[in-house]
Amino acid sequence: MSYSAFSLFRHALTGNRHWPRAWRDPAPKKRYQVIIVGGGGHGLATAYYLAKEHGIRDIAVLEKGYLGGGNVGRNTTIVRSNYLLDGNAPFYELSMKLWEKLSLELNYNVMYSSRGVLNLAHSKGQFDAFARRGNSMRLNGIDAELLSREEVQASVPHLDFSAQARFPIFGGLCQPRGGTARHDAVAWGYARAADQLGVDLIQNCEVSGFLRENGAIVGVQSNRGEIRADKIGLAVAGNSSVVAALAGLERLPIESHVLQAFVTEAYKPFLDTVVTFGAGHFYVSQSDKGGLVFGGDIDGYNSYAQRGSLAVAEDVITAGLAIFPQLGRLKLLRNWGGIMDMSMDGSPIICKTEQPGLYLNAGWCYGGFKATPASGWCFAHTIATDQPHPLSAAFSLDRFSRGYAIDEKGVGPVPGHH
Amino acid sequence: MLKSYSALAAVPAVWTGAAVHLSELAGLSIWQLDAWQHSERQVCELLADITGLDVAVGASAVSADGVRVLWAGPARYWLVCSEGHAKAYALRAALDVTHGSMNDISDSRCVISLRGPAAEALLQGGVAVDLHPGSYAVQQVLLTALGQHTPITLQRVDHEIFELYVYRSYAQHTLEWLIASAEPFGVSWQTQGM
Amino acid sequence: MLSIDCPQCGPRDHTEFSYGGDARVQRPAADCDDPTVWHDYVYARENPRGVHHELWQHSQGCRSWLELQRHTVTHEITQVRLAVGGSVSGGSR
Amino acid sequence: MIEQPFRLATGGLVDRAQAIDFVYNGTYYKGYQGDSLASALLANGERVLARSFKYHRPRGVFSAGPEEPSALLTVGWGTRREPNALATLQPLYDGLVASSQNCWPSPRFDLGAVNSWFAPLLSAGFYYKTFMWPGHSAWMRFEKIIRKAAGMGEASRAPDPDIYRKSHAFCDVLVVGAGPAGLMAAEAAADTGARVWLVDEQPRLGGQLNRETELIDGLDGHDWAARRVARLQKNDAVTVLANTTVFAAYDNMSFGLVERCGVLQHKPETRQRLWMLRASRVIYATGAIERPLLFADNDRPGVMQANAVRSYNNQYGVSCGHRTLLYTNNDSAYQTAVDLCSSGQAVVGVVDVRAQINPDLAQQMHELGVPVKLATAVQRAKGRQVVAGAELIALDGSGAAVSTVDCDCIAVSGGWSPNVQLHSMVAGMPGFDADLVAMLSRQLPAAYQSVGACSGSYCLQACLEQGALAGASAGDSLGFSGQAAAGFSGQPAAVPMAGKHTLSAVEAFWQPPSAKGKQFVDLQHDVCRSDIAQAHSEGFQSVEHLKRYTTLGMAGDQGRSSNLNALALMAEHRGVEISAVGSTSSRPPVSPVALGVFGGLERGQHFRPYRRSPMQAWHDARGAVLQEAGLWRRPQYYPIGGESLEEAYRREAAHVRQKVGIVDVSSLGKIQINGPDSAEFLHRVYVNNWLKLPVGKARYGVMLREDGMVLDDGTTSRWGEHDYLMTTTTANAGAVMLHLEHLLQVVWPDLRVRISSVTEQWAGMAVAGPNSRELLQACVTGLDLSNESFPFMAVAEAQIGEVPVRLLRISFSGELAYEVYAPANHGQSVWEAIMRAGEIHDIMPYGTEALGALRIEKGHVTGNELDGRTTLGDVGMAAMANQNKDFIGRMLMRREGLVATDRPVLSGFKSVDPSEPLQAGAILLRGAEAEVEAEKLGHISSVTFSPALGQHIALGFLQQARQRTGDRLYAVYPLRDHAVEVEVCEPCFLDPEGGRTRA
Ligand SMILES: Cc1cc2nc3c(=O)[nH]c(=O)nc-3n(C[C@H](O)[C@H](O)[C@H](O)COP(=O)(O)OP(=O)(O)OC[C@H]3O[C@@H](n4cnc5c(N)ncnc54)[C@H](O)[C@@H]3O)c2cc1C
Ligand SMILES: NC(=O)c1ccc[n+]([C@@H]2O[C@H](COP(=O)([O-])OP(=O)(O)OC[C@H]3O[C@@H](n4cnc5c(N)ncnc54)[C@H](O)[C@@H]3O)[C@@H](O)[C@H]2O)c1
Ligand SMILES: Cc1cc2nc3c(=O)[nH]c(=O)nc-3n(C[C@H](O)[C@H](O)[C@H](O)COP(=O)(O)O)c2cc1C
Ligand SMILES: [Zn+2]
Repeated sequence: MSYSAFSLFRHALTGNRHWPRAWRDPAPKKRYQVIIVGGGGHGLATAYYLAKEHGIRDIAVLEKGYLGGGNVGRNTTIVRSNYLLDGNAPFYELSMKLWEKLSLELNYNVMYSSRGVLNLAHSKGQFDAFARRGNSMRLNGIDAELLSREEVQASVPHLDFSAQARFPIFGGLCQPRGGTARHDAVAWGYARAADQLGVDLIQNCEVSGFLRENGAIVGVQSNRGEIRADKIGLAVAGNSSVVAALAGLERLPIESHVLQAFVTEAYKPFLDTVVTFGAGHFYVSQSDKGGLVFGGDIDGYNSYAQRGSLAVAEDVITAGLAIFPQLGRLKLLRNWGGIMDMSMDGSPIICKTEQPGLYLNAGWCYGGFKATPASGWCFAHTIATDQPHPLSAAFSLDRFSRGYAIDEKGVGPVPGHH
Repeated sequence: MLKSYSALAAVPAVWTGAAVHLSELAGLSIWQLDAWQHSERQVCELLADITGLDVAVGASAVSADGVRVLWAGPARYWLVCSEGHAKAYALRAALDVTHGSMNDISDSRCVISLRGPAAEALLQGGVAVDLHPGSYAVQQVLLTALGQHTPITLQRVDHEIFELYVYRSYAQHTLEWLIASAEPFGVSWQTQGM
Repeated sequence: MLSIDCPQCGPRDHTEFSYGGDARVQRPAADCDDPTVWHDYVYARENPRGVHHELWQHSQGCRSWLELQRHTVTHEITQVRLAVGGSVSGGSR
Repeated sequence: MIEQPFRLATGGLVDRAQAIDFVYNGTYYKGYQGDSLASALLANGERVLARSFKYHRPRGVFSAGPEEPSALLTVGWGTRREPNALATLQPLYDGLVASSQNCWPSPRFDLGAVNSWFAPLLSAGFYYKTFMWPGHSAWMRFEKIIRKAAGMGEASRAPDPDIYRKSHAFCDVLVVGAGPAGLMAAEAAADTGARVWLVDEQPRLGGQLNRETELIDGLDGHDWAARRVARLQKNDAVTVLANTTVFAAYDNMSFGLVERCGVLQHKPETRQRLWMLRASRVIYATGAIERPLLFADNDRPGVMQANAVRSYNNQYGVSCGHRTLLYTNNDSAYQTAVDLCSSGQAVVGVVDVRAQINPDLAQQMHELGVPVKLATAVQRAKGRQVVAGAELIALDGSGAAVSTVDCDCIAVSGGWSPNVQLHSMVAGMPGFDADLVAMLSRQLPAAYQSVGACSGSYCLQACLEQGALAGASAGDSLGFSGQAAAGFSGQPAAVPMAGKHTLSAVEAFWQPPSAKGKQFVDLQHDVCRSDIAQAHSEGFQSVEHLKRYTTLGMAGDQGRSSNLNALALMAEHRGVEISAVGSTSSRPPVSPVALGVFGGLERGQHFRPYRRSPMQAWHDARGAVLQEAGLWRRPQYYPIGGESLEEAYRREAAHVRQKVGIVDVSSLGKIQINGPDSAEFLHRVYVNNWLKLPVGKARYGVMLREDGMVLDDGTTSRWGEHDYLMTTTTANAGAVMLHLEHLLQVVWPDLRVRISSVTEQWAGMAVAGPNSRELLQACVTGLDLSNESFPFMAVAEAQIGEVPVRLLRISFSGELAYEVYAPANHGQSVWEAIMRAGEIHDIMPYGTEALGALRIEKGHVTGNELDGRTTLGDVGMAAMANQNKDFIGRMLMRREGLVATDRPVLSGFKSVDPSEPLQAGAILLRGAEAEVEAEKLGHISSVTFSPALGQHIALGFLQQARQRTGDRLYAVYPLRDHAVEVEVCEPCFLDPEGGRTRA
């Protein structure tokens, strides 16, 4: 059934009692053509594009918990493609283009809101670095605007432009098409659309091992039994090292770290742009419900517990107050954590692995939400064709040994610093 | 000799009460002694010999007659004394380079004294280590931080007296922070007449 | 918040420390010319869900590098020792 | 008008001698000392206080505590107003100003209420199903409209003027909650001699004792509590805090507490304080809250928790209605009936869903003349704005007709929910206990204990006993013997006696009869029973999906009073046990916390330390314009008159080349290196050779990261056999120090080398220009500065005005230059001495901008070029590396990608029109057009006007740069629609042989 204003109206008349399931709840079959491990944004998008673009319908997505309960359901929802490096920019721009029509494509309102992403610069040096990025974006066909201090003030008047500011605002780089999307809706939208194309979405199904025949991976073991497949794609984000190790891919170039996110109570909207404050590790947007959704730096040590420490909360909020001193009286409503798959250069991995039959999608750090559509698109391509998609070819696993790391921040092989 | 400037000269005097007195301890010499991995004992013996203090390996702090030896990290000690103190030069002359090294770092730190009944509570506002006398005894040295961004060396000189060694470039910020934090208690800060 | 019992300084808040990652990687010998060994040293990491051997530096304290055994789910720290003479790690820190 | 018409003539713990004036929605009211804002409003007969989030339905006070979902008001005015304040937790003070939110023009008559006409369309998840058309940006247009309706309170636009403070704290035993269980626990723990913290979020300690009428040791409960509190407060080892919420439990027994110290003033000295507490043991005594029962229109003002009605009666002396109906599935509501009767209130009846109750209770009600209807449910609340009656329906299956009761207050008890939010943050999920009909955290680690109502013990005597036992055992387990407390016997503290009463029998009752009208499960988010049914039918059946799809439990109260009802409904739909449904996770904070308190004093200019150079005062006095450099602020230029940056730096740079200038370089990192193996260490750290650097000499070095990228560069000088001084860039000082310590302690522990940061010890200044030698010779003593005795790269100790200084003949500007390092306390006077000596040479201070101009002319690289992705080869220094030794980065710098010939390498650029400025961040293209997909050949990293060349120049990176020397390209800047034609040249524009430096 298709969602529309009409269907809403029709169901309203019958007390909303007869809405059909958004997706089926099938029992796993014995075998599939393709298994995707991980029912987060990337896993679901991959399944959807495999079915939609590559005509493969015999697919299962195995999710150990509930669909969308991983990072896709707990991120700060910022969508952008303001990347400097050529390995990254066209890929994220593909994502952007897919975002722009995603609601219609999925018949699900993912609330992609291109309200602009504004990065603040606090020195000439930072401004010049932004300019290089913005110029490069423009040459890659990506929208970017360089703002002077006055232009920043005109666009977000509530920032601290007083003499009190410890790091006065020098200017900023804005990507007007950047913005936010509704985290849950992205997972549910892909899930529902994939389900309608025949994909089996199997929840509460944790992969605990891999089946192997003649050196090739031919299936998985799970708490819901053995499930076989010709091809298996991993899209388990923060759990990548653990699941990959089960398949014999030891010691990935990844550390798992906690990143915290925060939301305040709901207030009448006063911030209609995404603002990021690099000097203090802080980024914020105001949701359509009125809550300020914000985040900062990772906690900084390997962890698989989705909880962080008070010190980071203190640090992130303090940075927020430094640019928005009027936030002091607003109240924090909830604060949670997610597990980041922090890679050695801060860039992702989408590739076929050395294990025949096994494909890897990992290393998204704290930027994988915006990548969801493109990641699904390219990973589906890789799985279906056994060839890297041209736009994700740079995200190979061997780039480290070959010396082609894609290090946007320039901090080197220290996952926690990206 | 050219004039010496205090890092705290720009902070105006304050008097809102007497629960904490803040002042700068100017004119101190700080000598840093570093031993190599296996020569810490020799360095401590030498320190003990020349200062007449009972400097045991790893001892937190010992002092007498205006000379103080503070623990400053693994196999690292500070000799703190008045400027130009003869013992410092004697020590420098006597230190065998195969045992360790000695550097004058007097100007790298600004030393702020905090005294008064509220000194402990004031510091606890920024120090994430238990300062209760039951866990932080008189004489003991702490290498820690004030807030999340300012590294400090702290010594409890007496029950209600603390000495805080802070990097010179952070000193003014730190003093301003101390004064602002101490407001609810009542604080005094006297600039040195320099 | 973690509390790390520095062998030099006693229990301290983890905010006084800098993280150094996997403690099990070993810098190859000075004469090693095998690129895979070097690649693994710099890029391959243990990332267990369970006990992790990891380096921390008490950077806002005594500046010692420590090796911890810490559980990555419970965050419980079961061992802390000086990293001196122990394993090594790569990258810039 | 009668003053406080709903205030009882007597009773309550408020101080009737102290009347308090306050303002609500522009009108003056009176209340008493000890009132909460909610109790004072109720006393004044104000029942409709707010409008609901989605449907704008009228709402009033529901509870008497932090679980309040409805009575959210804006408190205070101007920049000090606090949106979404809980009226139930806000103590009344003189001059308090409160107003309603989310309604216009008033809560009683709110135009937003039209939303409720569209209610069927606003069902769970409706926004996911629409607003997608027409066109791709349809949502953007709808969003604008939807955002107008978002939010509850309005935030101030001006900075928060209040002060917040933070402090660390430590204790042996933390007791959370000061009800009977917590008070006993604190006392028993204190008696062992432990350091104890006792914390409660209410202004008045005592918990339920302030609301109940039970006697303890013959005393009124609240009186007993007050005495216990007084005794605890006398003990130096005990810290007692009221108005303080433990809002989170973190790893390793650390806790976040917020003390609302300013809650009694509009303009307090300190508004709130954050306590970052570490405890060795914790005892949770957080109590329990009462759940509602569902029925149609159960959100009408006048529908309240039974315990809240009791609390307003007993603690505040306020009547919640003239005719109260009790509705319950357990015994505790009967206590409310008893208390209302004893204060002369009309109780129109008790409606109990159970078919049978304890005969004693029945007898008691009979004596009080309160009719009890068993096996009956309330099906609907009547009344348009506030409760005006209740429709009852028999549950005995008899099909008995619906009857109506006249009442203006329905006091509801659906059983109790233990407050286990803190428990669950570290100990994991609570589980459903079918006997207690509640979620409980049963398995806690040894250091955590849970006592009293939060552990499911609802009997007062049991609460007291558990508290005493827990306190004593916590102290014991930490090795406190109890010596500190006189009379401690080694036994648990003597437990006072409270009247025995039977445990509250409760019967699960989740599926109320359906009736016309909305049944609100989550009052704050307007989530109804029908939304849960819809979520189920759409497959959002796991608790987490239910929560996210309906937004149940996601408001400020985090569903404290609603979650279990919702889980039960879902369990019913799914046909499973509640325990199989699970529960959502509990996260910090337990109740919302002002952001300001996390910042404390680290606001405005004190957000981060400002590191000052030893010469900062001089720069300030001289009117230098400062530039951010990490935590430092460095002089960017010293304007004369009304000079612009442009004019000033050109003047300064030109002056250095012609005469002499001085620049502050104190922020450079300086690392003291000592020990017999220092040379070997440097040899391994830097790419070049270090084994043969003689004493008295400096050398330039580059260090790599292990991945082969440049980490930092600088000079290191040798001052003695075992004595070196390394300099690093300002930006990398910390990173290099960490890197070196790691190498020494972990990788090469056998090297006998000690390093320490001496950045702060030395004030650094560079004196540069053709006149620098003459100038310095005039003020330096103890050193012959002639080229022969002190050549380029020589270093030596000397004095300036008797101050011992270090001189290094090194040059960043490419001029004859010296760096002078003076002990920091004498930095400014040495600087001043040089200025004085320089007067006849026309010395001029110069800032970082001129420094930049000079180094760009020389092709020297800085952070703009060394951005962490640069190899040695990229900056033309590949030959510097000695491949015959091991050094950091040796192997990985050889990787294919790092030696690829198409890597852009350092190059110089001149604008073809010499007067045309260049811009950093421009991209190098073949053509002037910023065409998408044009081949990017490189970029511009640093630009300046070169006074020496009389033209604009730049450094940057370019593919095949050396083959392109002399070529013309375009530096394109699409962000400003700008392109400049440039000529490729060598990166060193001036004096490539270095004659000036060596002069
Ligand atoms: C706090 C936070 C803020 C963030 N902010 C942003 C942002 O603003 N913008 C942005 O672009 N990105 C952001 N991110 C990053 C982004 O959320 C992630 O990179 C992205 O969601 C990861 O891809 P995913 O959706 O597939 O991951 P997930 O949703 O984590 O999906 C992985 C799934 O795999 C499942 N799984 C794991 N192991 C197994 C197993 N053995 N068997 C079966 N299933 C398994 C997990 O349960 C999970 O559901 C943020 C992340 C966090 C945590
Ligand atoms: N009759 C019944 O069915 C029934 C049911 C439940 C409770 N009770 C009664 O309630 C009492 C229970 O005693 P108790 O001591 O366990 O609980 P309590 O409710 O008396 O006290 C709990 C205290 O903890 C405080 N608190 C809760 N969370 C907090 C936090 N995060 N930070 C700071 N403070 C917090 C509350 O403000 C409250 O004062 C007994 O008198 C018992 O008889 C009776
Ligand atoms: C963008 C965004 C907005 C959120 N807004 C709210 C909110 O308004 N109220 C709330 O209780 N939680 C909110 N959450 C947090 C969720 O309740 C939940 O904590 C988070 O998804 C992580 O799941 P977990 O806490 O169950 O681990 C929000 C989460 C996200 C990602
Ligand atoms: Zn330490």
